[in-house]
Amino acid sequence: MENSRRRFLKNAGFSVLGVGAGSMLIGLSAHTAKAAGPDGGQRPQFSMGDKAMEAERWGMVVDTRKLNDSLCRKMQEACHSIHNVPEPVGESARRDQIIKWIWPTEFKHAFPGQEVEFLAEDVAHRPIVVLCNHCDNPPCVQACPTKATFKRERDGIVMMDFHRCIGCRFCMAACPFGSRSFNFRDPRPDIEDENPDFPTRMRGVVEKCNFCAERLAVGKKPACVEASDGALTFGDLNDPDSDVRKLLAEQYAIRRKPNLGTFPSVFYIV
Amino acid sequence: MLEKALRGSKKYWTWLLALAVLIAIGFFFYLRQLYTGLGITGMSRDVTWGFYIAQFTFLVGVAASAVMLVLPYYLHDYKTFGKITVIGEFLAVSSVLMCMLFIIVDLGQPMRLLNVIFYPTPNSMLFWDMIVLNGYLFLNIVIGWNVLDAERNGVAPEKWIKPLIYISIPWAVSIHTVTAFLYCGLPGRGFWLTAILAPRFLASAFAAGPAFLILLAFIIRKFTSFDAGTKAIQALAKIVTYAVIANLFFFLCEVFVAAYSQIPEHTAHLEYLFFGLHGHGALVPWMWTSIALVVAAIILLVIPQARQNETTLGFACVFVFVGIWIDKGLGMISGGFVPNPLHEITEYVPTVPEILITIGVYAVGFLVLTVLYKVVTGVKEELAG
Amino acid sequence: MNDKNKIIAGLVIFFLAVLFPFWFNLIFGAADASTAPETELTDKAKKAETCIAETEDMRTEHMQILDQWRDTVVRDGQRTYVAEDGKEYEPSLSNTCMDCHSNKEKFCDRCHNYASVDPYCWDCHTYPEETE
Amino acid sequence: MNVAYLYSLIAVVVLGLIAYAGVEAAGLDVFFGVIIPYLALIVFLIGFANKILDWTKSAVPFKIPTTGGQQKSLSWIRQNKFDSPYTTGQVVVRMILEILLFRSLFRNSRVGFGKGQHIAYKWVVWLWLFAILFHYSFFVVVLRHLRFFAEPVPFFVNFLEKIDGMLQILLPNLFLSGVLLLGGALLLLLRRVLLPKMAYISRPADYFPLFLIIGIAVTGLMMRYLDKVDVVRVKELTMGLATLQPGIPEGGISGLFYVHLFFVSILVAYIPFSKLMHMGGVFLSPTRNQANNTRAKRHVNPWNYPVKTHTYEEYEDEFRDKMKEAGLPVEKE
Amino acid sequence: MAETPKPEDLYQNIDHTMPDEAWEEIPPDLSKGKFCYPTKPKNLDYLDMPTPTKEEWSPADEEWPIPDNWQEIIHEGFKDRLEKYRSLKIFMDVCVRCGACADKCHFFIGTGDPKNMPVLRAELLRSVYRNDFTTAGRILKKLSGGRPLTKQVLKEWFSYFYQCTECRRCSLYCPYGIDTAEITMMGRELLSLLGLNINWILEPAANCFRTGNHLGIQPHAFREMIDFFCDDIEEITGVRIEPTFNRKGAEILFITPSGDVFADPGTYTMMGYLLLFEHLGLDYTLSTYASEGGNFGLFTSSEMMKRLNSKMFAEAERLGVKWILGGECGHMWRVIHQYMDTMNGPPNFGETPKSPITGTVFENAASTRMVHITEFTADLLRHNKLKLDPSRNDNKVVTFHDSCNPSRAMGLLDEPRYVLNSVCNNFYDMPENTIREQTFCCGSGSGLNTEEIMELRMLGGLPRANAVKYVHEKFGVNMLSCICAIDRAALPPLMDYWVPGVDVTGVHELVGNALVMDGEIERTMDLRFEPLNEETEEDADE
Repeated sequence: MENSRRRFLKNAGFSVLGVGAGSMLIGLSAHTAKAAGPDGGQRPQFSMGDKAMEAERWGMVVDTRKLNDSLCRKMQEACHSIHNVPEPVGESARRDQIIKWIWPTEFKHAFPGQEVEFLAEDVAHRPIVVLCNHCDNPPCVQACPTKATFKRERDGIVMMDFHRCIGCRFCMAACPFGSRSFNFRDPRPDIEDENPDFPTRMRGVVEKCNFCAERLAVGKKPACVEASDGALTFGDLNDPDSDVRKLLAEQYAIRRKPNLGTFPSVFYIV
Repeated sequence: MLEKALRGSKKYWTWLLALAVLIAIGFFFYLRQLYTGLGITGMSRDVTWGFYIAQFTFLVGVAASAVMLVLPYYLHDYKTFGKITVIGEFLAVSSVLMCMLFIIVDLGQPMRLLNVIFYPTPNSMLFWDMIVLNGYLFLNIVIGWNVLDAERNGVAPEKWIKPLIYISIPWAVSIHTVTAFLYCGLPGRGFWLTAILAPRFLASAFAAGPAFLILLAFIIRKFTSFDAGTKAIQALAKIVTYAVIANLFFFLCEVFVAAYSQIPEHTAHLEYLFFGLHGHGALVPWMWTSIALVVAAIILLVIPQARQNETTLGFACVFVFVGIWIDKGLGMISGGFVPNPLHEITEYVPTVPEILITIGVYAVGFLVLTVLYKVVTGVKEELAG
Repeated sequence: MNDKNKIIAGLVIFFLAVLFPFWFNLIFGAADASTAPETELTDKAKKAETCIAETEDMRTEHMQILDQWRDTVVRDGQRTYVAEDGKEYEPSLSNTCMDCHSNKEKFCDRCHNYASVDPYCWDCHTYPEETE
Repeated sequence: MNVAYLYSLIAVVVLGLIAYAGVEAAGLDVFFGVIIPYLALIVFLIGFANKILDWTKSAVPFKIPTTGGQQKSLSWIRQNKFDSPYTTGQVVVRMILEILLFRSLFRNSRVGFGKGQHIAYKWVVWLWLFAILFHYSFFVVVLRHLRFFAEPVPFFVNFLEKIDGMLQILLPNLFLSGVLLLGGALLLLLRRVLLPKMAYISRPADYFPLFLIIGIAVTGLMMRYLDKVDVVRVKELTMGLATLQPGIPEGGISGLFYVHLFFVSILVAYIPFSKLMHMGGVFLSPTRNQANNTRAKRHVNPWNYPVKTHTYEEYEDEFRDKMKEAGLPVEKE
Repeated sequence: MAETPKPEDLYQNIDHTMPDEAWEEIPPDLSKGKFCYPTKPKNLDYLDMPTPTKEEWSPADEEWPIPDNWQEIIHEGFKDRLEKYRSLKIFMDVCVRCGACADKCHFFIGTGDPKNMPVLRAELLRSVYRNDFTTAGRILKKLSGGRPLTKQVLKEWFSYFYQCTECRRCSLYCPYGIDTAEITMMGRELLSLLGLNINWILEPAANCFRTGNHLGIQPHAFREMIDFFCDDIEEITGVRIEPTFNRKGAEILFITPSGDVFADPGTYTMMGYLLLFEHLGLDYTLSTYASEGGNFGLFTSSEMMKRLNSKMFAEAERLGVKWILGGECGHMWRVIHQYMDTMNGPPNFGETPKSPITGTVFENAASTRMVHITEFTADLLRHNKLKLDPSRNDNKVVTFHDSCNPSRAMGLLDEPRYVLNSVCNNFYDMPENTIREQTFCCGSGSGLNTEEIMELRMLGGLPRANAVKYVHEKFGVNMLSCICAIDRAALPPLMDYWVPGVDVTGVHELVGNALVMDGEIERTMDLRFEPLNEETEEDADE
């Protein structure tokens, strides 16, 4: 009864103003008030959870010396299968519209403009695995008109909000690393084994590597890192004691297109 | 006034019907694109913008060119343009409309379009583009319509129109500038990464737009009793002349920087466009045609006799328009994406559905343009008695 | 008068249109349409007794909750939800909701179809039956 | 200042409060959820049929179309077929243009006194635009509500919902028609209140349906976004009505819903007795639904009766001498 | 005329701000100059209409000479008409007061009187309808907008139904086609039931009933007038014309408004017809019995309209003609086009009209057998059957006033323009939203062409005059042509008042000027005896 009387008063107020036509605004503010203190109990809350791995700026070091074709395939397989990345097969598939989160390429494509003449044969033909650099200064985030792609200030991961992306592909033009892919068609038919724990995307949105944010939240390292047999090292770039920092301190590592000032968070030991 | 668009000759209705058919075809393919995704276009991972965005870029220029009539008329009281200012403004209206449609058909998730407004992002150039395009559309409709209406009724335009007209002048510049900024602020795209892109866009716009206006003036004269007047056409022709020369000059500056510095990131694109790269050269004949057309047009335009002769002027205008359309509507966007930042080459060729959708959008633009011009010429004829 | 028939014909057509619900349901309608379809609860759901909030609230507010979940998870990375009653959940449609309500057809769809609501959740998110 | 709108505003607010209090405080769920809607429908059907038949009973003595364009005369003069129709087919087109596109309203203009004794008539589109927005969105809203009155939901309702909710805004998905309806009604209201001429000619009967419709739209949106109701229970109730097995669903529905339903019922029952009958009347307007061909095809007046005339014989009798004198032929010498 | 203020003052004083009081509260202004004189009892008598009093009375009087049971009479009359006219019932019921009609009325534009908005003019009747005939009105009373029929309401009716010229301009803009002309007609019929009528309508009606024409011209005088025109024609052209009267066996009966026979500048139009028929050698006759095309019955009641109109078919039948040709007149054509065949048809004579000159069959007049003179002439011109010298009209810069009735009750728009463009070299239309179907009334139609309300007429005619002024100033228009006898009577004072320097003419006067007759002398004068050559030379120089 108490409840219904209160609702009556509220709604009566709404109705009076409502037909008087200015009520939506007032209604909205009343609604916010309700959200702040609903009937009984406390307001539901969100938190990080206990198992989550946290860092100030996640980063990765790729030891290219340890890479080979099968290892690259394994890492790609690990990543793509858990993230429901489609693998188009059959004649109708267009290779130039493929979706890639992580993939091997040649040195000259991974580091255009940094090719050295007379490069060691081994280096030139070694598969270099590339993925989103999770730049510290990401041009894709700057370009996005809806904040569908954004940098998580908490841990530096450049994320995609698939729900919000309007598919303008400005980010793809902005990314100097070709790390982003667009769903030119419905991906579902091309996903062999759907992983129910991770959403698929729908046609018309952009996607890319998310540094396995969903795994980090439950205390797991990125899938590619797990599958890399030690070729990939993952950790907090802002923590001097992290594995990545230690590795960087020991080895000379390069980044892709440093001249563009995007400050990638993925480093390569050549 | 819109009543005037509802009364017309058989030719008029046939033309509208033809456009409607094109729109219907385009719409049908757009529905298919909506349903199956942008996979039916020629775009790819590497060339993420294609024909649609290229047409958008080109048409922004056409839209901006209205300022070439508005500015002399309102700022310098250049009376000759008084008769045709509204023609320029309505050309801007239909062009901007097409621009917006091209952006919409290019979106992967058009139903989320309003996210641009719900999550305003001032650091994105696309956000600003949304603002300037909508603003420009509004300005030109309101100004054009009110001024014409006032003229028809023999009264002075509403007082609040005047400030809008002044705002529309820098606004016209802004739409093309912001559009250039879409491209020239992107790291890793050497072809666009040049401060001269916005000026170059404006120069090409002020050439192609007025050239198109001259052609439209000829067409209007042929089908109605409304004549823009030789003086106005010649004044426009001079604008075209200067602008197309400036455009070529800017282009040559680009070529010099690339060729002399020999920085691969800059040369590769020009090389691809004009000579082909690693055996890929789909655009080579087009680009040379463009250069040839522009050069031929300049020759025709700088010779006073040729410019004053309306036949040769007509040809020159067609050359300018087509030449610049190839440059901006084909080369500018593809050229920036090929080769990609990883020095891989994926060529882009529009697919048939993509072209039909494009034609459909153009048909919408021409439909609106025809209807608006029908109103204008109707009013002008009515006033002439 | 010759237009009398026309007018009455028009009136009849109009009334047929107005009374569409009555004859439509009589001819094509499902029996028992005036009682909402029963949603079936899985054993797991029955055992849990309450969802993450009161049933009454869940009926009207579940879409808002899911909307809030997706934003918080994706944008803030906060993947733990403490409900009003203090219990913790993973804010995930696929992993939490569908874990309990693994019978989408008999749970979600029945009401959604009845109320003609076609949410776009399933464009991206999977549900148990589909993957089997 | 004409404050006719106050009566109507107060009336609508009071009606809303009655329904709310009736359900929430007095528990009259059945009354407001079952009896009133059925009553409203019956009143509507009887009243509507009655009005139309009443109109039908009246004769159409003359063919009096208002011609909005060139008549059909000489073969080489272009007839304006749809503003000055000659055949039944052309009349049908004229009526379609009138009813579906509000052709006449589209001509609207506004008079203005310029400087130097110059009167101008400016074409104004606003009334037409608001009216189109309002009527079409209302129509779509009504059709969409069939989802509450049909099970299974017919395909065209689903289709309409898809189109109407095309833009993904808010949750539950916003239907554009609802917003447009509210917007259209508000614009029409503002027009009435703010334009002096409109305010002057407006009566309470003009404001009442507007406020009612605004009330319907606002309560509808509130149920969807603010004080949400359980649509499944709403559908149980409405399906009960539609299948003639009325009942109040278990658990009840909030009073807001009943306010909405009550407003709708009032509106429906109000139609036959008000200017809202224009929805039927527009079909029967003699200046629009007749062909401009009276000289070619005789129209029959059912009550045509003989009248006293001044015959030629009477005329000649009076003036025969003068006529003869003037050399005019006469019948009788 | 003397009392009428100066045009500038009149224009300046137009005020469109709405009064503070509700319109129901404002009594009608029945001071002198604001109303038409009531009819003289003899006219009512002659026409067997109810006569309230044998005395002269004035609407300015507090008490009107109406029967005690006047409310009952009106109520019964109203009820009767609701059954007879679906238009009335629907127009009473469906108005939504959207306001589209408000500023379309020339009387509202000119006077700013809110009750001259068509919506309120109809509301005068509608308020009583609601009160007396609707459920909502009976229950809700004033809230529904109803009000009882009081003497003030009756006076309001008298005032405002004689401030409407039944021009139908509002009806064009109304989304439901509500036609204030219908409302006004009904209002006037109801007033007639009490004998409340105006003299300027009933006198012509009574005349017409008796003599066949409004002006009461008796047969011999009619013939004399025409002979007089023939003398003038001979003087101007050297051609002698001998028209026939009441001749049996003629192919065509020609009927024109009697204004063309008796009042300048209509008489020049009459001369134009005569020249045209002579030029063609047409087998036609004039009638003294059906010597009136116009029909002031239209402004009284449908019964009176029928009574006056019956002469046309009767005379055509008596003379055994094949078809009827009608002259330039506005309301005459409303009656012929929309009422005649229904009221007095089907005709017992003749056949579908066929031009004896071109062989064109006028299918659009198949049943009524009556063709408009501009249809007839346009067809001749199309077939090059006329020898013309349009330069004889070069001293005139012409525009065309579409009369309300041919425009909005007939759709006769292009025919007169085709004729005008053939017979004169300087033709300019007025602004588009003031011509064709959107044309403005002369301000004096439907029987309001009377002197005592001159100021009102000038205000009602303002929109028309203003549009003429526009082309007068822009193109130098000095001649306003029209195809309506009332226009030819009403427009000259209107032009003199608002746009001095513009004359008024009928279309066929210009045809007559341009026609090159067989055996004519060199013309130095137009049909008005005005010299032709003054301005022609200047034009030739340009």
